[in-house]
Parts: sequence; C-alpha cells; structure tokens
Amino acid sequence: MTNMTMIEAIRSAMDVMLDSDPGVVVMGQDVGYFGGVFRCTSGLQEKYGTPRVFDTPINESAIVGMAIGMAAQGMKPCVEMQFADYVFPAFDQITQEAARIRHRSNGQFSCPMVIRMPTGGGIYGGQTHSQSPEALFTHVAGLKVVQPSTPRDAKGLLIAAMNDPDPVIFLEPKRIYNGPFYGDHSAESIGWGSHPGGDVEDDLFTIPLGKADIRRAGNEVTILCYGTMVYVAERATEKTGIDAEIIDLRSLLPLDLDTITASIKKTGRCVVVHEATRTSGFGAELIAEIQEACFYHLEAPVQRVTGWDVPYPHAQEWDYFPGPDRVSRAMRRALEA
Amino acid sequence: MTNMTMIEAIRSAMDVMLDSDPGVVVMGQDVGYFGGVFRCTSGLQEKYGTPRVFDTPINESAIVGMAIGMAAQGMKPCVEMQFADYVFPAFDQITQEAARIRHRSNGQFSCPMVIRMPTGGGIYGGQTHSQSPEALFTHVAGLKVVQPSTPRDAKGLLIAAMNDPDPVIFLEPKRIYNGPFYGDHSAESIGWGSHPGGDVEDDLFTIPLGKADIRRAGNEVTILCYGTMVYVAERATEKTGIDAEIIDLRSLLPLDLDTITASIKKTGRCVVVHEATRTSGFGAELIAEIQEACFYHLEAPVQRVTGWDVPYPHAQEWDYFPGPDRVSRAMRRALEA
Amino acid sequence: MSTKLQFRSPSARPGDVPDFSQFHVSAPGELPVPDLRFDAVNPWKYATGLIRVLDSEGNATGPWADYLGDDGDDNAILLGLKDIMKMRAIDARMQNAQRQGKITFYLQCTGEEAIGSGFQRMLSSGDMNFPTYRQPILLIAADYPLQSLLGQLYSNQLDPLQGRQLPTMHSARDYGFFTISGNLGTQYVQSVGWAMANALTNNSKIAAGWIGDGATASNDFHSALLSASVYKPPVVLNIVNNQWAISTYSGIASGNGVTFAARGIGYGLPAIRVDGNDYLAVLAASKWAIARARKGYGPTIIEWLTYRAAAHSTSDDPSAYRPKNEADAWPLGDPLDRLKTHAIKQGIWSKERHTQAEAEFIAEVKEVQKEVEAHGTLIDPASMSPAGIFRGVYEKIPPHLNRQRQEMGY
Amino acid sequence: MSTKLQFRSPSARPGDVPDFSQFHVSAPGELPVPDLRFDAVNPWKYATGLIRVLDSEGNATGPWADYLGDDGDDNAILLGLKDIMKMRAIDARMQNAQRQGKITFYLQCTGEEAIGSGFQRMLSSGDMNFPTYRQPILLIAADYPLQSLLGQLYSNQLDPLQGRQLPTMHSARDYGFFTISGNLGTQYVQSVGWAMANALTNNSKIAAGWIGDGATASNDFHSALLSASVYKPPVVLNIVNNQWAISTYSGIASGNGVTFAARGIGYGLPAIRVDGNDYLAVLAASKWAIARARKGYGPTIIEWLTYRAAAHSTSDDPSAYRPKNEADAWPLGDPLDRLKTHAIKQGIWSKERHTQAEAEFIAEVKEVQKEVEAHGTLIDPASMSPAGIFRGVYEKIPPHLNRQRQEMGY
Ligand SMILES: Cc1ncc(C[n+]2csc(CCOP(=O)(O)OP(=O)(O)O)c2C)c(N)n1
Ligand SMILES: Cc1ncc(C[n+]2csc(CCOP(=O)(O)OP(=O)(O)O)c2C)c(N)n1
Ligand SMILES: [Mg+2]
Ligand SMILES: [Mg+2]
Repeated sequence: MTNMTMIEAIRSAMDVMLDSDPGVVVMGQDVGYFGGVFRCTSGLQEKYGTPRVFDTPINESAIVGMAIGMAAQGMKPCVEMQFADYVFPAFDQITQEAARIRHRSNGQFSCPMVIRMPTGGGIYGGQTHSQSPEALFTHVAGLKVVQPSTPRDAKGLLIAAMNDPDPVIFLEPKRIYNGPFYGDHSAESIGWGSHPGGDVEDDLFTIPLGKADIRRAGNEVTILCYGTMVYVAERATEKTGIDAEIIDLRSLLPLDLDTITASIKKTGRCVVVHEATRTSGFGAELIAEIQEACFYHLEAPVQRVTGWDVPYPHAQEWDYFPGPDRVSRAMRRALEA
Repeated sequence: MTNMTMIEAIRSAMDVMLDSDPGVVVMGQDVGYFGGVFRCTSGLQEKYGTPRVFDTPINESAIVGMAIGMAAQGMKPCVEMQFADYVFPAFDQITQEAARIRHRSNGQFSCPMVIRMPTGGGIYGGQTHSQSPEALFTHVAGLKVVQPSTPRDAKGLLIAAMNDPDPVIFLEPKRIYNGPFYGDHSAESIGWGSHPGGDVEDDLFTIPLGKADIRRAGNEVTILCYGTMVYVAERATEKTGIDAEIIDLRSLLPLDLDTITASIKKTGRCVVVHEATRTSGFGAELIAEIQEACFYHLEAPVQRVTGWDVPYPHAQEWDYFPGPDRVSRAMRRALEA
Repeated sequence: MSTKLQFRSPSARPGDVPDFSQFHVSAPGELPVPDLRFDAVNPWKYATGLIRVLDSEGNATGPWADYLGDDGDDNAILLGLKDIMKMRAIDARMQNAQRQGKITFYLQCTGEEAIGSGFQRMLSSGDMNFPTYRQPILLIAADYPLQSLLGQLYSNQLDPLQGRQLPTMHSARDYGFFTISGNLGTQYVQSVGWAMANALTNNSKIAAGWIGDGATASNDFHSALLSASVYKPPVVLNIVNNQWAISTYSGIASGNGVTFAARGIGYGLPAIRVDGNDYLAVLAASKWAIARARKGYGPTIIEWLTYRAAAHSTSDDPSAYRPKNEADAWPLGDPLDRLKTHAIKQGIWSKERHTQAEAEFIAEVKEVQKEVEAHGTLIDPASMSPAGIFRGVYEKIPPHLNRQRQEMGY
Repeated sequence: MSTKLQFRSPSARPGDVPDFSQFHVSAPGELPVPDLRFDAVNPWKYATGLIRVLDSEGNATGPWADYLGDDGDDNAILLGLKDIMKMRAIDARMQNAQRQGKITFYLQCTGEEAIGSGFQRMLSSGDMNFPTYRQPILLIAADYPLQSLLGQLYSNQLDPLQGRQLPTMHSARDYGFFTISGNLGTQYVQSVGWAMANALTNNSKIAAGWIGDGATASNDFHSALLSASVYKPPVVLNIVNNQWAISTYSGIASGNGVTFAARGIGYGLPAIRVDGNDYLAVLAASKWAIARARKGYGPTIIEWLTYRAAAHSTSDDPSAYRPKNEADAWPLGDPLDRLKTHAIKQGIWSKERHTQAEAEFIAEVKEVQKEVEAHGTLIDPASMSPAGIFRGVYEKIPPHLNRQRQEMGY
C-alpha cells in the first residue's frame, strides 16, 4: 500500500503492466521523453525504453489507427489523448474500426486497446480543455467506457481495461488528479493523502469493469454519479443532511444495472449527476433504464443535474459546473415530490 | 403541386435555393457532373454551373472544413455526405468547429450550413451503409438535427435548414427515398405517387425546424418516431388496432416538447421508436424529458423499440430492424401495464 | 486580374473521344533498379516515372526484368495467368448472380488483376495485407478456398463471417488478408501499426496497405504516410490508381499533384510508380519493395497505374460519366492480354490453351457456386438464428446484450 | 538483417550542448525571386532552400531585397521594430500577470514576432487570417486596440468575447483575425474554404492559414493542402516551424521529410522556405505570396523557420526537455536584434532610442493594464450574469435552453 495521487496511480498501472506484459506499449503526444503534460507517464520511457513508451505526432487519428494495427496483431497498446477534447479527430477510427473489428471479422481479429483521456472541467480550461464526451462512446456497440473517481479505482480499473480483450475508453477526471474536489473552487485544494481512496496496492491488481461502487449507503434517495461528481454528491449530502445512497458507476458501459435498481427499489427516488451537457448525455440513458426497471418503485421523477447545453465557458465555468447547490436542490425536489 | 419522390423533393429544395440565393453552393462526393449516387443533385451542375455545384475529394473532414470557411464569410454551403456512416471523419469539424464558431466568437462569425446525409438501413447495406448517428449530434450544443419522413417535409425542412443561421444536420432516411416503407421487406415496394406526403409545392416554402407533426391522432398510446419508423408505427397501429397517436418528431434538436407532453398527458402511455442502437440513443433523451414532464400522467413505463446494440448486420438486417411486430409488442406492453 | 477557382474535369466525358494524350508511357528500362536503401537517387524521377518490363511486343526487357530474374520464370507467368483468369471467371459468375438477385451486391476488379496477383505472389506466409474491396485477387493468389470466397458473397452458412459483412468485404487472417471495413482509407494507417508490431516483436513479417486513387484524399492516407515516415516500419503502401472513384476522375484526388507517388516525397518516403497492367513489372517492383521492408530499410510507396474497366459496383453505371470505349483507349492495355502475349512468345502458352483454360475456370467456379448456393441465396435464404447477431460484439456477451436477446424472444 | 523501428529524437536534450550543426544557413541571394506563376522553377530548390535578405552584418542584400523595394523602406523597418517591441512588452507584463494569479493562462511568442508582424503588414484590409494562439502579433500589426486585447486576456467586461474563450484565443473579424479554436489544425482547411468564398464572390480579398510545425501532423493539414491543390483559391498557407511542439521536437512531425515546405510538392503547390527571424525576408516572401494569391495564381505554402524561445505556455517548463541555452545557439538569431542592427546601420535607429522605446512600450502596456484590471481580474473577478452563458449558442435561444435558464434560477 502506498498513498498515491490519481496521476501516480495511473502511472503505476502502466508501470506494472509494462513490467508484466511485453505486449504493452504506451504512446501519445509528449508521453515519451517528457512524461506527458499531466506527468502520467513520467519516467516510464527511461525505465522501459523508447520502443515501449514513445512520443507520437499530433494526430489523434493516426495514434489510434496505429494502435488498432498493433492490437489486431495481439499487442496491448495504451494510448493517451492529451485531452478528451482532442479525441474527435480519432472518432472515426474508434467508432467505425476499433469497436467493430472483432465482430466484422467474426473473431479473426480483435482490438485489445485502451484509450486514456483526461476529461471534465473546473480548471479554467475553456471549451477545448474541459469536455466530457463519455455519452458519445456509450452509444457505440463494441466499446467499453470507464471513469474512476479515486486513485485506487484508477489503477485497478486501468489494469482491468488494459487486460480486457476489447477496446476501452478510459476517462480520467482531471479535476481530481491531485485530490478530491467537492465543488467549491474557492476552498483550498486538498490532496489524496487524507483520503482512503488514495491508498493503493503497489503491484498488479484489478477492479472488474461493469461493477459500480456504493460510496455511501442511504435510504432516502439514490444519487448516480461518476468521476468528480462523486465528491460533489458527497458534499451535497452533507449540506442537505439527506440520507442519500451515493453510487459511483465507475463503468458506464457495461453498466451495473443490478446495483442501480436494487438501490432505487429501496429509496424510490433518484438524482442523476454528470458534468457533460444534458441533451443526450449519459444521464438520459440512466433514466431510460431506471424508469423501465423501477417504474413502480419511483415516487418522484428522476432528477437530472448536468452541465448546461452550452460550450464549456472559460470565465464563467462555475456557472456551468454542476456544483453541490444544484445537486442539493435536485435532492430536495426528488424528496418533495 | 407536383408528386415527387423524396429524392426529387430534396433536389427541388436545393434547386429553388440555388436559384433564389447566390450564396448557396452544393458540394460533395460525386454530386457534380454525375448528380450524386442517390441522384439527389442530378442536373443541378448543368443548370447552375460548376462553381455552384461541384465534386469534392473523398475527405469528409475537408468538405465540412471548407464549408465552414465559406459559411463564416456568409455563404450558405449545403454539403452531402455520401452516407451517414461516412460522416465520422468530419465529426471534429462539425462538433468542435461548426457548432461553436458563433458562440466562441461572440457572434463575429457564424456557420449557416447544412450537412445532408442518407441514414438508416433496410437496403442490405451492411454496417457501413446503414447507420443512424442522430443521437450523437443531439448531444452537441450549437447544432440542429432534422429528419423528414415525407417528400413534402423533406423539401420544406431542407429549405428551412438552408436558411437557418446555424449549422443543421439533415438526415435523409434512404429506405423511404422512393416510397414509404412499412417494415415488411418481402412486400412489393410502393412509390410516393399514392401518398399525400408525396405532393409537394413546386416553389420555395418552408416547414419550421422544431415543430413535430401529429401523423395520427389517437387516445390510447403515444408513439414517438421519425423517418422510416413513422411508417413502421403506422403499420403496427393497423395490426394492433390500438388507437395510437403517432408523432413524427421531424426535428430532434430543437425538440417540440410541447406537442409531445400534450399527447402523453392525454394518453398516459408512450412508445419510443428509432432504428439506431439503443444505449444512449435519442430514445433515452426522449424518455428522460417525458418522465420529468409527464411523471404523474404516465400509467406505464415508456417502451423503447430500437435497433439492438450491435453493428448493423448485413444478412440478418431484418433481425436488427425494429419492425411492426416489435412495435406492436411494445404498444401492448404499454397498454397492459 | 481576378481570382477564379479551378474546377478540375477529366479529358473526356460521355460522347467525347477518350483522350490519354497527356499520359506519358515510358519505355522499359528508363528507370534503373535503385539500391534497396534508395539512398542518393533522385526521388522525383521514381515518383513521376513509370517502371515497366513488358514492351509493346510482349518481350520482357530492361533492368527490372533482370532484377526479377527467376521470380519471373515460366512458372511465375503461368501462375499469373491462372490467378487472373480465375478472377475473371469469378467476376463473370458473381456479377451474374447479383443480376439474378441471388446475392445483394457485387464489385468487379476487371483490368486491375495483375497488381494483387503479382504482389501477393511475392509475399511470404505471415505477411498481412490491408486490402480494399477491389483486391479479392489477393485471396485468389493466396489460394483461398473458393468455397469460403463464394460463401461470403452469398452470406450463407459457408460464409466465414456469418453474413455480418457486405459481400466483397472479406476477412481471412490465415491468408494474410485483414478484415475490410468499407470506410475508405481507415485501414491504410492500421497497416502501418501492424507493421510496427512486426518490428516491435521482431517476427520478420511485413505488412501491406492498399488504397485507391480516390481514397488517397482521405485523412487516413496522410496519417499513414506520416506514421510510416516517423517510425519506418516494414510496410509497403500501395496506391491503386485506376483513374476513377465511382464517377469522380483521379484529378479530383490528385489536385495539381503530378502523381500520387509524389505525395511520398514530402514525407521523405521512397515512392515509385509502376505499370500495374504489366504483370512482370508488378512482380519486380513488389519484389523490390517487399525486400526493402523485410531487410529493415523501411516503407515504400507504390503507385500502380491501371484502369477500372468495369463499373464501380453493381449499383453503378459508368456510361453516365465517362466515354463507353475509354477502357480500350487506356494506354497500358489489358493485363491479361499482355501477359498472354508474353507467355505465348515464351512458348509456354497458346491461344487454344487459353480458350480451354477460360472454359475450365468457368466450370470450376460454376461447380463451387452450385455447392454454395445449396446453402442458401438471397432469393431463398438460409435460416440463421436471430440471436446470433448478439454474438461477437464483445468477447463475452455483456448483461445488456443478454437482456436485449431475451427481449428479442430467442 | 532485422527490422527495427526508427524513434526520432532531437540533437540535444537537457545537459547536452545545443547542436544545430545539421542546419544549413544559406546566404541571401541563393534563391532568385521566381515569377508569380511559379512555372518552370525547380520546386525542390524553393521547398528546401532558405530565403533570406539580411546578412550576418545586418545588411539587406540579394534579389528578395530588390523585389521588396520600397516595402522595406525606413518606415517599414520602424513599424517592424514597433510591433515586435510592443509585443514583447505585452508578453512580459502578461506572463507576469498570470504568475500573480490575475489571469488564468498565458502564452508568449518570443522569438517568432517578425513573422506575424511582417506578414500582416503586407495584407490589405478585408483579408482574413486563420491564426494559431501563437500569432497575437497579427493583431498588434493590425493596430488592434490594446484594451480589447488585454480585456480578452482578463476575461472581464472589456473582453470582446465575454469570457467565453481562453485567454490568447482571440477573435477580431474587423482586424482580419478569425476566431481561434484551440483544437490544432482545424482552421487550416477553413482558411481554404474562406478563400474559396473570396473567389466565388470575386471580392478580391485573400485568406491566410496558420499552423505550427507540430500541428502539420494533423489531418487538417492534409485536408487544407489537398483542397488548396484541387480548387486553387487565393490563400497563403503559413507553417510556423519554431522547432518545438510543447516537449516534442519538430522531427516527430516531419518524420523523414526534409522540410515541411516539401510537403507542398506532392500536391503540386508552390512551397517556399523562409528565414522567419529576418524581418525583411518575411516582408519580401509575404509580398510575393500575397501577390500570387491576389492575382489569381493560387495558393502558396510558406515554411517560416524560427525558434520558440519561450516556454510553450504558462503551464510549461522547457528545461525538462531541451537545453537551457538552446535559444542562444539557434542559428537564425533573434528577430528584434537583427532588425535593430539593420535599423542602426540604416541610421534610423540607435541603442539609446531602442532602450527608450522599450521603456515607452512597457509604460503604454502598464497604463492599459491598469484600466483593464479595474474591470476585474481572476483574483477579484467582475460579476457576470450566470444566464449569460446561454446566449450566443444559437442565433435565437431555443426552448430547451430557456428551460435550462429557468432551472438555473436566473
Ligand atoms: C469515408 C468514405 N467516404 C465515402 C465512401 C463512399 N465510397 C465508396 S467507394 C468510393 C470511391 C473510391 O474510389 P477509389 O478510392 O479510387 O477506389 P476504387 O473504387 O476505384 O477501387 C466512395 C466515394 C466510403 N466508402 N468511405
Ligand atoms: C487536436 C489537438 N491535439 C492536441 C492538442 C494539445 N496541444 C496544444 S498546443 C500543442 C503543441 C503544438 O505545437 P505546434 O503546432 O508546433 O505549435 P506551437 O505551440 O509550437 O506554436 C499540443 C499538442 C491540441 N490543442 N489539439
Ligand atoms: Mg479508383
Ligand atoms: Mg512548434
């Protein structure tokens, strides 16, 4: 056990995988000599050599395209998109190629690869360093979509993703890379040192994809969230004193519907929270599944707390960011009804 | 009034716009000399000259990128993607650029353009000629998303889209280009000649974006659908004899929520139908809005009838296609509950 | 003076006389065989010239003939004839089957057969092609069972892909044939990644990317050349310039570029231009580029000059956009005629033998076709389990797909 | 022999002695000024050579100096000095403001100023740049009000973009400056489309695309060159090769390509390579390329050689990936020093005048900065209406955004 930041935990996951599996390669912009703009791959090239950990040109489509070719032959590339906002040039390679190679070749070829990308805002990054594109990937058959909320989950899930036989989109909530964030940007930032989620096994371990984590057991309302929003939900729960059950989905596709429905059948009320824009965001899918599975248990409409349907603003990002106040209001609405 | 196929109606829309607005240009793969693989632009280059209607290289990203530059200066490009399956190379230009230029420049520049694309399956096109990507575009703030279900709507909506000050994704249900399709591929195909929706005004007229069309008034259940699925819903309604209210959304973004909620408050039951894969499909967004707006009026869970979460199969496309039987079953489920 | 846009158009349209007057046909031997390192040679010359072996009389001459050596012996020539004739028999029968409504779609490669046949014959087992839908002859030259090939076209139980993909979008890993996508260009850069894996695992295998003249416009074409230039993996990047992309002539993809091979120069990649209808030139250039990759000298770009003699596909009618007899006017002729002439000159073939062989191949294909059709055609389809469509999306079927399968009722 | 991948790395890393020994610096005059049609000249020479005007003593010599003529007169030189010194004053003050936590982010262009300044001075009003975040000097040279420039950096009421975009992502249509995205490359092909609109509407205006060495790897770079080659619109496609892309040296983007300009050759596009730290060479080459576009001879690719002397941005520390003193070793020197030397030689400038001017510019910027900061800084932000974020997403606010605004509670 070592206490790690999420960055260190992600690095540690790639480290143990590079060490244990010769098929693993790590590639991306600035990830080699420099170790990545968020330092997630710092030291790995020095330790494992350039052929295992290397810099790529600024072409996300080429990065994923090369990785698909490598994966199809049986290697396990783990590629980094410098920001999730820059994954879109690779959208064709990911959705039309990586996601379908196993199916269309009837298993002759497959695509065991991981595409890592820092996601979410709250760092004054403006519209090109803040986006949360997870919903787009969940619409694509053949992909898996994961987002951790603690260093320990980050390492366990990333190793599971790198060992998964199919392509995995691995979204890293950059706002909590260095410590939990409870939604108040004026509060001074705290690290992972004091948080149990920061204590991480040193060697190889996995957290299975498709399993949610009940972060807080409660009876009055179920809050479904992931990434940074887990902490926003915790703060809202404190503030309101409402006995909420907070579920960190961790894996959006496949989704742990059993854990979700069990909780809602207990509470009868639900709030869905994500930072991405609302329309056709992943919250919509959650609500669609919930109302089908729990219709007769729901006592109130499921509440959606999301980013607004606008480009992520720079100066006004806290007017966009779904903070504890908005979640608190939604919790009350869910209970009043 | 002339009776037209949807192809002729779409051509007629571009024709009258080319004629009335010198800023309009039509561009895309094979759209010039040849007139498009579906013949939607046939004759237009001859009539208006190559500088107004021209062929482009096979690079969807370049096509949209060029069009953005033209639109930003005030022209009105109407570009064709040969199939919706091939829009993904342009996904970055559409979602990160076209959708945001007005906002991020605070109105100094805007992007009045239309991106046309044949969508949907049922033509044995396999996974690369059958997809329905509409949901992906509805998640992007700054875009509008439209899909007609009759030749008349196609012309009226396309003209409205070409005159819209913001970028519009215009999805053309290719299965009904030449006639309505009720979901039975073994039935012999019928044209638009006998269908009132095939009678189209010859000159310029518009159908406003954001307004749904109640295709059949009914009291027992509301069916929300668009494109080819409108006819599948009609057939299912005949088969079941259930008094369904069939709403053709026509415009997904912006959405005509008033018409939808009014109907559901009346029927208390709802079936959502689309051909796209289910998870995070547009049906999820519809259900999320409905359960919020009509929670206390809903007597049963909203039913989703969609394509399955698999790549569109070739030989087995009729096992994938959401036909009248599946819609009928969903209608009964909605009523039984 | 005012700025006018350039709108490029072909030299001839329907009604016009086909015109290839701008097309320079060099004599065999104009370009010597460069050292495999390709150092110190003028890249421009090779990217704009044309490598040829067969002269107009059907004689093999020049440095590339010498370089080819025994790889162009009688046996090689007969294999080439066999591949091409077999391919034409298949095209004839399958075009017909589509017209009869027995299969949903078909796509011929008439006029371009020499390229895939010759290139495949120079590969070793374990090498991997990333082909376009226009290169089924790679499978023929790799002795892929006809039954599997036709099974895929008929999408029935004999289809190795279980009817999941369009006809002509084959996948045959054991025969060095990567699963075809249908999205143009995407696989070109994947071939570079595959080749990188070859180098990283040091397995002495190589990869070959394939792309058409029209698809060179795609972004993936650039991605592939860039990646190949940055990492220098063992890959041959083939450009099949058959002059047309559906109704769009190659000038819309080339723009003002002189040749497609010349694109390689800016990336510092060796690029050669080859007469793709000259079977021996194909063998020689393939031998050279494949040897370069195998020996670790890195990628080669090859632009193959040929002509799409057939329609784009069964959905296309070229008479709407090009002169009817343009194929006959094509300066590089027909690959089968030219190889046949050469073989006859070599005394290993005759007109009679040729006519007989044609009949034999048609018979062979008919035979297999009968077996395959017994397993189902589009008119009278074989039953397939609906639930089957949920298989293979992921290695293990996830819960939501199981729920959907139950909902489906199977 | 086995296949090994190539992994390219720069000539020097931290601790190493900076090494530009492979960098050939040609003398002014090595490349004559080609006819605007650029016919019949060897493209290779211009794509791999280096156009220069100022010699090592600061004298203007050679054919490009002659071609420049009066456009390089005393007044032009003084304007160049003014632009660059003003830019450096702004960079100094704003870098500082970010360190003090007054603005969220900043990005300097130290060492590259000559390029944007000289190019902009050769444009006419109505022409449109599609800049990168590294070219704010285009705005300085277009006499954009300092207040607006700083207002955008401070994201307060004086921000013409209402705080929507990151600092340094300016937009100023009236000053020929297209809205910057932040996604690399995307706008390069848009500049081609804008130029196409110029030609289609025959408005005699031109467009200029801008991209960095690193971003030439992006697919949009290819899209832009291809589109420019196919339609030949009036556009100048600028490549600012400042040797670095954050921590990645230019060799990862060039691969084995000799120069970035050489990429143009494969597309049949005239491509020239210019000393970007030579203010007079910048003026001359800009004059030539802009004239070509204006006269309807089509696009030009210009690779500007320069060096990113500063960090990538306020989030970056270059000492982690390149030698500390590499900038001093850069063979093309500093654009301000070189222009200053030339101006002094011309007798229109002096060391004293220079020192005085530096102080004046700092004072001017300080002055404006005070005004701007009065309207709010990051530490003490100006209040903005939360509901404001719903404006401008569409021309008219659609129903769902109105519902969300109500939900927001404003
Ligand atoms: C990304 C993408 N855009 C468009 C298409 C539609 N399309 C299919 S084939 C074709 C023409 C390809 O021409 P070329 O690359 O020259 O290959 P050829 O058919 O001549 O062998 C087009 C435009 C596609 N399949 N993929
Ligand atoms: C599509 C995309 N990928 C990655 C990034 C992250 N990024 C921002 S600047 C930069 C380096 C750009 O280098 P270069 O093009 O040489 O321009 P310079 O900063 O040197 O002016 C990178 C990788 C981005 N902004 N957009
Ligand atoms: Mg072609
Ligand atoms: Mg740079």
